[in-house]
Amino acid sequence: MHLTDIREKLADRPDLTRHLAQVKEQMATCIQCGTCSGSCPNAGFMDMTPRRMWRAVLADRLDLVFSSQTFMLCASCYVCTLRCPRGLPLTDAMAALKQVAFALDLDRFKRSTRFYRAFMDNIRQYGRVRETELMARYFLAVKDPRVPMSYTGMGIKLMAKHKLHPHFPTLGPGRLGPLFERATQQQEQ
Amino acid sequence: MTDQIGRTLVIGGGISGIRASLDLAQSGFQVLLLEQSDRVGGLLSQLDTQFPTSTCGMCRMLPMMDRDHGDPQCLRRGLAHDNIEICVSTDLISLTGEPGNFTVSFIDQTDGGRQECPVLVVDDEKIVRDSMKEWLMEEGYPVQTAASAAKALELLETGDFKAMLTDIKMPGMDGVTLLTRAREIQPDLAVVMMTAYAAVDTAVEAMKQGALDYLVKPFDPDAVLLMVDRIYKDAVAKNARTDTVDAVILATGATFFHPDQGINAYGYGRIPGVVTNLEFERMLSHAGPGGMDLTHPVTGRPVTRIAWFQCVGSRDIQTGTPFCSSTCCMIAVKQSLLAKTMYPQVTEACVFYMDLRTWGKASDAYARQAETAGVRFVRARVHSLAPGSKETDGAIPVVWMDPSGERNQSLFDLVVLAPGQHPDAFLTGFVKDQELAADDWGFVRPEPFLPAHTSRPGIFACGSATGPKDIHDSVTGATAAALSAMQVMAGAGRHLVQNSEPAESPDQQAAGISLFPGALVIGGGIAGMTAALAIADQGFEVDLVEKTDQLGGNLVWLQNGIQGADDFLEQQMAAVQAHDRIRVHTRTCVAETTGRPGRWVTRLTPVADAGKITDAQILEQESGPSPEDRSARQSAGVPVRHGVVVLAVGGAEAGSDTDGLDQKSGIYTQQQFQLLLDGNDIDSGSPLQVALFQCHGSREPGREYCSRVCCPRSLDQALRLKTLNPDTRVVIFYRDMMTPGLTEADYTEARKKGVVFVPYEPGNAPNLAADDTGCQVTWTDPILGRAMEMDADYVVLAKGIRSSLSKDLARMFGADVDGSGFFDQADIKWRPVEAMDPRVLACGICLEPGSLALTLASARAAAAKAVSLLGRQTFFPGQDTARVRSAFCSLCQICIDACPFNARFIDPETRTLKVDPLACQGCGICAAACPSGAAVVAGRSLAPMMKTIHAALNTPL
Amino acid sequence: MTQTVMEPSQATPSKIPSLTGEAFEPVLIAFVCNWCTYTAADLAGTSRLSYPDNVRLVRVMCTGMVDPQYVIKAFLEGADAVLVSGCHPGDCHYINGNYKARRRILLLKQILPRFGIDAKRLRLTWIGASDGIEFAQTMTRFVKDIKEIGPCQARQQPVI
Amino acid sequence: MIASIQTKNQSITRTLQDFFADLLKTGAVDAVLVPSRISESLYVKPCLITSADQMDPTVPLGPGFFVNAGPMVSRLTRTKAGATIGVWLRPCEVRAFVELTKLRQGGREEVVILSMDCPMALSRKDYEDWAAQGDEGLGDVDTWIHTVYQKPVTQVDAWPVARACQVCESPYPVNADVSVMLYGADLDKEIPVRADTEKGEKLLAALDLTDGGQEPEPRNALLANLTADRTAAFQALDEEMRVRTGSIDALNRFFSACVNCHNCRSVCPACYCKECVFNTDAVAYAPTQYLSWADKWGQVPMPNDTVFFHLTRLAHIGCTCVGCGQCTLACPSQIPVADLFISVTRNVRNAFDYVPGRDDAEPLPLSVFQESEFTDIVGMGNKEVT
Repeated sequence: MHLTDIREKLADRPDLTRHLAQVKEQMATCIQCGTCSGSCPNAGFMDMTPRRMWRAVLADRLDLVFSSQTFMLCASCYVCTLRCPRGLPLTDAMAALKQVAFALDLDRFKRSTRFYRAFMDNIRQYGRVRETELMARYFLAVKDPRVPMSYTGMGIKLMAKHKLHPHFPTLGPGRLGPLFERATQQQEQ
Repeated sequence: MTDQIGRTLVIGGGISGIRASLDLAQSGFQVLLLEQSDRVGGLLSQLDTQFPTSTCGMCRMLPMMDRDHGDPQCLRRGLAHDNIEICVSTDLISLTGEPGNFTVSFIDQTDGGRQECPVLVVDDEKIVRDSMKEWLMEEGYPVQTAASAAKALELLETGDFKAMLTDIKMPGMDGVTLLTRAREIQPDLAVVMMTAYAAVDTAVEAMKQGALDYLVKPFDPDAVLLMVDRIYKDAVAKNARTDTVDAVILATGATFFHPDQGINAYGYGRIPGVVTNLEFERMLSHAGPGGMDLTHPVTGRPVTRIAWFQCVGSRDIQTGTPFCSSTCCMIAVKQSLLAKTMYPQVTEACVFYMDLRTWGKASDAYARQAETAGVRFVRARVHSLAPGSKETDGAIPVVWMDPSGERNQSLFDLVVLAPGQHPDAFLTGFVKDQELAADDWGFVRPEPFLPAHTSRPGIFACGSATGPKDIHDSVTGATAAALSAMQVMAGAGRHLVQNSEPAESPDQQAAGISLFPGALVIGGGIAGMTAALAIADQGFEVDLVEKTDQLGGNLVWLQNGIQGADDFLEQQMAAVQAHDRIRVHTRTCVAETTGRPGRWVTRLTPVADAGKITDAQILEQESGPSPEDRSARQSAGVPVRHGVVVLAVGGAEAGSDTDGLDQKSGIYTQQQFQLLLDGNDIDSGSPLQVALFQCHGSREPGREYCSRVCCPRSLDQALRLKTLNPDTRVVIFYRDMMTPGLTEADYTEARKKGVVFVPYEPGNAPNLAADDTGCQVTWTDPILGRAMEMDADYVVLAKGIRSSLSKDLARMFGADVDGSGFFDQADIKWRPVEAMDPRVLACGICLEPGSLALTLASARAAAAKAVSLLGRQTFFPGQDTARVRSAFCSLCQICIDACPFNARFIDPETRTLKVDPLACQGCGICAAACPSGAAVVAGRSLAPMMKTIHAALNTPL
Repeated sequence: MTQTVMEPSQATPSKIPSLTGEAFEPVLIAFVCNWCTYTAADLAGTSRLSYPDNVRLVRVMCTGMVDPQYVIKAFLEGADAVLVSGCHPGDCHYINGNYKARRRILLLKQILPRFGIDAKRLRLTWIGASDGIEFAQTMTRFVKDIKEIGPCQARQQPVI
Repeated sequence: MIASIQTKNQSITRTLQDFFADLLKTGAVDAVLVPSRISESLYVKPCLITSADQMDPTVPLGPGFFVNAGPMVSRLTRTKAGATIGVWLRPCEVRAFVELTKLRQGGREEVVILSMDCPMALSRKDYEDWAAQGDEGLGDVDTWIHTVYQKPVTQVDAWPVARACQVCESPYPVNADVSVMLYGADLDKEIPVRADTEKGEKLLAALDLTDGGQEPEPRNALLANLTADRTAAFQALDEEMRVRTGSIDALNRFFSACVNCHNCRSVCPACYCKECVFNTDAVAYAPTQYLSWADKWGQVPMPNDTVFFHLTRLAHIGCTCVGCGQCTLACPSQIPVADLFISVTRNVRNAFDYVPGRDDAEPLPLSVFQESEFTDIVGMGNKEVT
C-alpha cells in the first residue's frame, strides 16, 4: 500500500486524520522497551510486532502501518496495556487503527472488514451470534466463491460436533439496538 | 551564652551521614548522630565491594589527620570519634527552632521507646487484624487485636493502650460508639478510625467526637506506620531526651521498592530464584547466606546462569516512580562482573536493560570490563516471568523480544531484579513536619544553586534523601552539607573543640607544621568562584587566579541555557569582586611553586601578551609553559604563600574546534548550537529538521568516559526547539540516554513533545553526508530494520567534555591527571575532591564531567576540606606518626619511594630526612622498607615488634 | 556449608604446646592487617566459628609494614609457621601496602627454604573484611598442613 | 668504536700505566682511580691519583683484590666534585657502583668508567704465597696476565682462583663507558679498547686513539666457554651450599666460627647503611630476654643473633649482591660467606628477573610493584615456590 494512496484517501477524511493524530499523540512517550511485543500472544503470527508498529506510527510511516496485519490479529486481550511501563493505552490504539482501516475500506483488509461488519450486524439484529447466518452473510459480502469453499472442511467438522445449527432465524429482534446507537453517537464526538 | 562549641545534628547514619559527621568532627566541631536502625553504616554494611571498582575502601573516609581522636577500624565494625556522639536505635521525636538554636528531642527505641506505645487493633475482618498486627509488630510496637467492640472494651479495661485503630461498620457495637465508650475508660487514648471509601463522612463525624484521624481502606502500610508513629511520638515526648544544636543535616537516604507491590509481573516472592539485587549482593558475599559458594536460595544447587532485570519500580508510571534510581545499572554491572570472576561456575551472566546508565567518570570503562569478562548486555525489557517447571529442572524460562523483533528464550537459575528507590516513611513524615519543599515524588528539593540547602534555613540535606544518588555523589554532597553547617555555626559565633592544643613534648613541638593561612584557587569559573567565596566567608584569605581576562568560565556561554543561572553568575561575580578577603588575579597563570605542601610559595605571572588570549595560547597554557618560556616569566612573578590549593581550571567541549565542522552545511557542536539557541538565531517560522547526535567521540577508545551532561543538554535543546515550533522534527541518535535520577522527567517530556529517539550501536552509527546545501543523515532504524534518511537543517554533535587540567599544573602540586585527563582523585568514591595529599583539592569539570549542580557540590565540598585544614593553627605528629633517626639515615630515599602518601622529604638545608605530620598515616611501611632502622614508627619498628613476636610465641595459652 | 564446630576440649591444655609425647601441637604466628583480616577474625568470632588456637595473632596496621626481619625472627624464635594476611588488592587502606608485602614474601620464599624452613611454613593470604568463614578455614587448614610437616627445627634447638 | 693501545714491546702493566698517565696529561680526566701497591708492600688498594708521575706503584691487572672500589667511587660522587674522574674497575665493582647509584649513594655524571676482562683474584693466603715467589715481592704479574687471558682457567700454576671468581656470572665488562678486551688478545702487540658510550669515545679521542682496532678474534668463543665453565661451577657451588647449610643445625655449624664482628658487612659494597641495625639499640636485649631464651631451649649461645644477622643481610642484599667475594676475603674466621651469599642471592633475584648493575634504569625489585603479579604465592594453594 503506497504512502501516497493512503495520504489521498485520508485527504477527504479529517475525522480519520484526527483519529490517527490522537493515536500518535498517545504513543508519544513509548520508550521502545519491547514489553508489549513480548507479552502479546499473537506476536508470533504478526508480520510486524506491536513495538515496530508503534515505531512506524511515530515515524508517520502509514504505508508500513496499513500494509501490516498486526492490528487485524490483535485479539484485544489487554495484556500489553497491563504490562506497559509507560501506562500507554496500547489495545485501544490498535482498535483505533482497526477502525481507520475499516473506515478507509482498504481492499487489503476486504475480507476482515466484511467479516467484522457481518458479525456486528448479526449481533445488532439478534442480540447474539447465529453462526450459519453470519457465515452466509459474510460469504455473500465477499462475493468470491473460493472463500466459502475454503470453509467447507471446517463446516463439516463443526456439524459433526453439532456446533452448526442449520435452522433459520426464529427468535425475535435482539435488544441491543440502543447500545449500538449510543456507541455510534460517542464515536462521532 | 553564645560561645559554646559548634554542634550539629546529623539524622541518618548511612554513607552520607558518616561522611558529613566525620567532616564536621575532623574540623573540630561536635556532632550528634541519630540513627533509626540498630547500627551505623546503612547500606554500607551490606556491601563488600562498591562500583565503579570491584574493591571496597570505605575506611578511606576516616580522617587523615588527628587519627588519635578516632578508632582506626573497618567501618563495618562501627564508627567511633571523640567529637561524634552516636545514638543508634533512636527515634527523632521533634525538631524546632532556627539556625544557631535548634531544639531536638529524641528517644532510645529499646528503653522507653516503642515498648511504651501498645496499640489495639479492632476490626471484624481477621485479614485486616493480622496484617495490621504484623506491620506494627515489625516496627517494634506491642499489638493486641479484638474482633469486636465488646472484646475491645474488655481489653481496654485491663490493658493500658496508647492508640486504638478501629473499624466503623462492625456487627454489634459500631466504631463510633466504641470511640465514645473507650474515651470514658481512657481519656488520653488516641483513636484512629478505619473506614471503607464510602463511609468517610461518618469518620469525619467521629473526629468531631475526639477521634484523632481516619484511614481509608485499602491501607498502605506506610500510611498506617506514619499515623501510629505520630501517636507514639506524642505519647513518649515527655521522657524523650532534648538537646540544642546549631544546624541539622538530613541524611536518611531512601528505601528500595518492594517488587511484590503492584502487578508483580516477575513473581518476586512466588517464583523461587527471583531475588533483588541487595539479596544477590549478600549471596555474592562470603559472609552471606551461601557462605563461600553461590547456591540457589531454595534448591541449594550451584548457580550457573544469572539474569539481571533493570528498571523494576523505576522509570515505571505503573508503580508511581517515573524517575530513574541512578545506581541500579552500575550495581548490575558490578554484580555480573563479580559473579563471572569470583565464581567460575557462572557460565551465563546476562543484563536486560533499556538504557545502561554508566554516567560516572570511571563507570563506562568498568562496564566495558564486564563485557570483556563475558557479561552479555541485552537491550530488552522482559515482560513477565513464569515459574520453572520439572522439564526446565527448576530453572526459570525468560522470554524477550530483541530490538529486531526476534523472540528469544533462555533458561536462568537466578533472576536478579533491580528495584528502584523511593523516599521512606521517615523522610515523608519529616518533610511534612518541617514543611520542607519536596519534589513530586517526595524527595527533598534542594535550593537552586545551593545543592545542600533545603527550603528551611539551617536544615541541610544530602545523599539519597534529595533523590537517588551513587556513593560518589552522596559523599560529595555530604561534605558540601558539612560546609553549610560550618557556615551556620560560624555565623552563630561557635568555635572549634580543639583549636590550638599545645604540643605534649618539645620534639613534638619541633616536628609540628603550621599551614600558611591562605588558599590558592586556580580557575575563575563558577567552581573556582564558589570555592573561593565559601573559603573566604569562613575568614581565610584567598588568591583566585584566572588565565582569561574575565571570571565566569563556561557558565558565561551557558548562563541562558540554565534557568536562573544568569542572575546567579552575576551575583557570584559581584560577590567575588567585592569580597575583601579575595584577591582576584585575571589574565594570570601559575609559573611555578616552591616549598613543601601546605607551605607553598607559588609565583603568579601575567599571561604573556596583553591582548585577547589566543586559542593557541590557551592550549599552550593547558600544556604548561614550555621550559625556556617559564624562565622568561620568572622575574615578573608575584609570590603567593598558601596552605591549600584548589584546582578549578574547568574544561571545554571535547574534540578540537578545528576538526573540519563546516557550519554552512548545518553541522554544529552542542556548545555552538546552544549559542545559536540562546541568541535565538534559529528561525522558527517554517518547521525545521534537526538531528542531535549523542556520544560523538565519547565512550570510545581514547576517551572512555561519559561526559554526563550532553544527554540532558540535548533534551533541553530538543524541548526548546519544540516550543519554538511544535512541527519541527527533532531526532536524537543515542547509544544510552544518560538521564539519571530525577532528570528522567525531561526524557519523558521530550518523548511527549514528539522527539524521535533512535538508538545506535557503536558499530553502525548514522553517517552524515554534508555538502554546502545541508547535511543528509542516513541510518538503519534498529527496530524497523529499514534504512532511513533525513535532510537535516541542523546536525548537533554532542562532543562531551574534556578537562583543561594540564599534567604540569597537577604535578606542580604533587597531584596528577588520570587516564582520561581529569584530576586523579585519591579515591573516586570515598575521597572524591582530594588528591592523595589532603591539601591539594579540585572541583568543577576539571575534576569530573558533571552538571552545574554537581560542580557547585564539588566546589563547596573542596571548600569544606580547605576550611577544616586552614582552621587548625598547627598539626602536631600523632602517636603513630613516623620519626627519623638521622644518625642512622644514609639518605637512600627507599622510604620516600615506599611511602604511599609521599609524607617524607629531604630538608634541603639540613640534608636530613623529615616527615610531614599531616600526610603521614602511621602505616609503618617506611619502617619495613628501611634496612637500617632509621625510619621508626612507634610500636611498629624492629625492637617493639621483636618483643611482640617473642611474647606471642612463648606465652602459654 | 556447615561450620567447623570443634569441641572446647580439643583446644590444647594451657601450657606451651610441646613436641614430645602426645600429638605435636604447632605454634604459629599470624601477622594480620588491622583493617581487613582483623575484621574478618572479629567476624569469625561473632559468627561463632571455631578454629584451632595454635595461631597467635599479631595485629599490624598493614601487611606492607611486615619487615622480612620479623618473619625471620619469628622462625628463629621457634615458630612452626608464619602467616601474613591482608586486604584484597585494591582494598588496602594505605593504597598499595599489600602489593609491597607480596614482593617481600616472595623474597623470603626464596631464602628460607634454603635453610630447611619449608616454603609451606610461610603463607600470604588476602582475607577481606567479610571473609569470616574464609579466615576460620584458613586457620584450620594452616594448622592441619603444619601438623603434617611437623615441628620446625628452630623449635628444638637454639639458633646461634 | 674500537681502538687499540700499542704495547710497544713493554709489559702490559707498563702500557696501562702509560695509558693512565696519558689520560692525566691530556686532561681527559682530572684524576684516576687505580689499584696500586702501598709502600712497596704486596697489598694493593684503589688509589686516587692526580699527578701522572705517580703511576709506577700501580698494578692495573693482578690477582690482588682486597677492596671493592664500588663504594669508593660512590664516596667520590656523593655530591658534585667539579672534576672528571676516570675509574679503573673490575666488572663486579662497576655493577656494585651502579647499584649504589640506584640507592642515591653516588652518581655517574662526573665519572668515566673503564672496565676490563677480569683478571680474577686469589684468596688472601694464596695471594701472599704467590706474591712472595716473584722477584720484587709482587709475584709474576705478567705470567699471571698471559695465562689468565689465553684460555679459561680456574687456577694459575698451583694457586686456585677465589671461589667467587670461579662462579662469576660476568667476567667481562658490563655497563661501562670503556671496555678493555683482553681475552684472546695478542697482548704483546696491542690491547684492544672499546668505547661503549659517548663519554668513552670522548675519552679515547682525547688520547687520539682512533677507531682502528677490532675485537680479538678468539674472544667470543673464549668467553662462551668461560661462561659455560662458570655456570657449571655455580651449579656445583649451589649444590654444595644446599648441603652445607640445608638445615638450621647445618646453618649453626656453618656459622659456628662467626664472632659477630660484622666484617663481612663493612667490606660489602651492597651494604650501604651508615650503621647496621645490629649495632644499634634495636637489638640491645634486656637480660630477662636472654634468660627467657635460655628457659625455652635450656641454653642459648652468646652473643646470639649471628644467624639472624646473616639471614637479615641475605634479605637486605638479596637482589643487590654482585658476587665480588670480598666477604669471604674479609672474614677473620675464614667462613666462606661469599659461597653462601652468591648461591642464595642468585636464586632470589632470578625470581624477580633482576640482575644487579646491568642497567642504571632498572629499579630495585623491592621498590616497585605491579597490581597483579606473583599470584601463585598468594593463598593456601600448594603451588608453592620451592
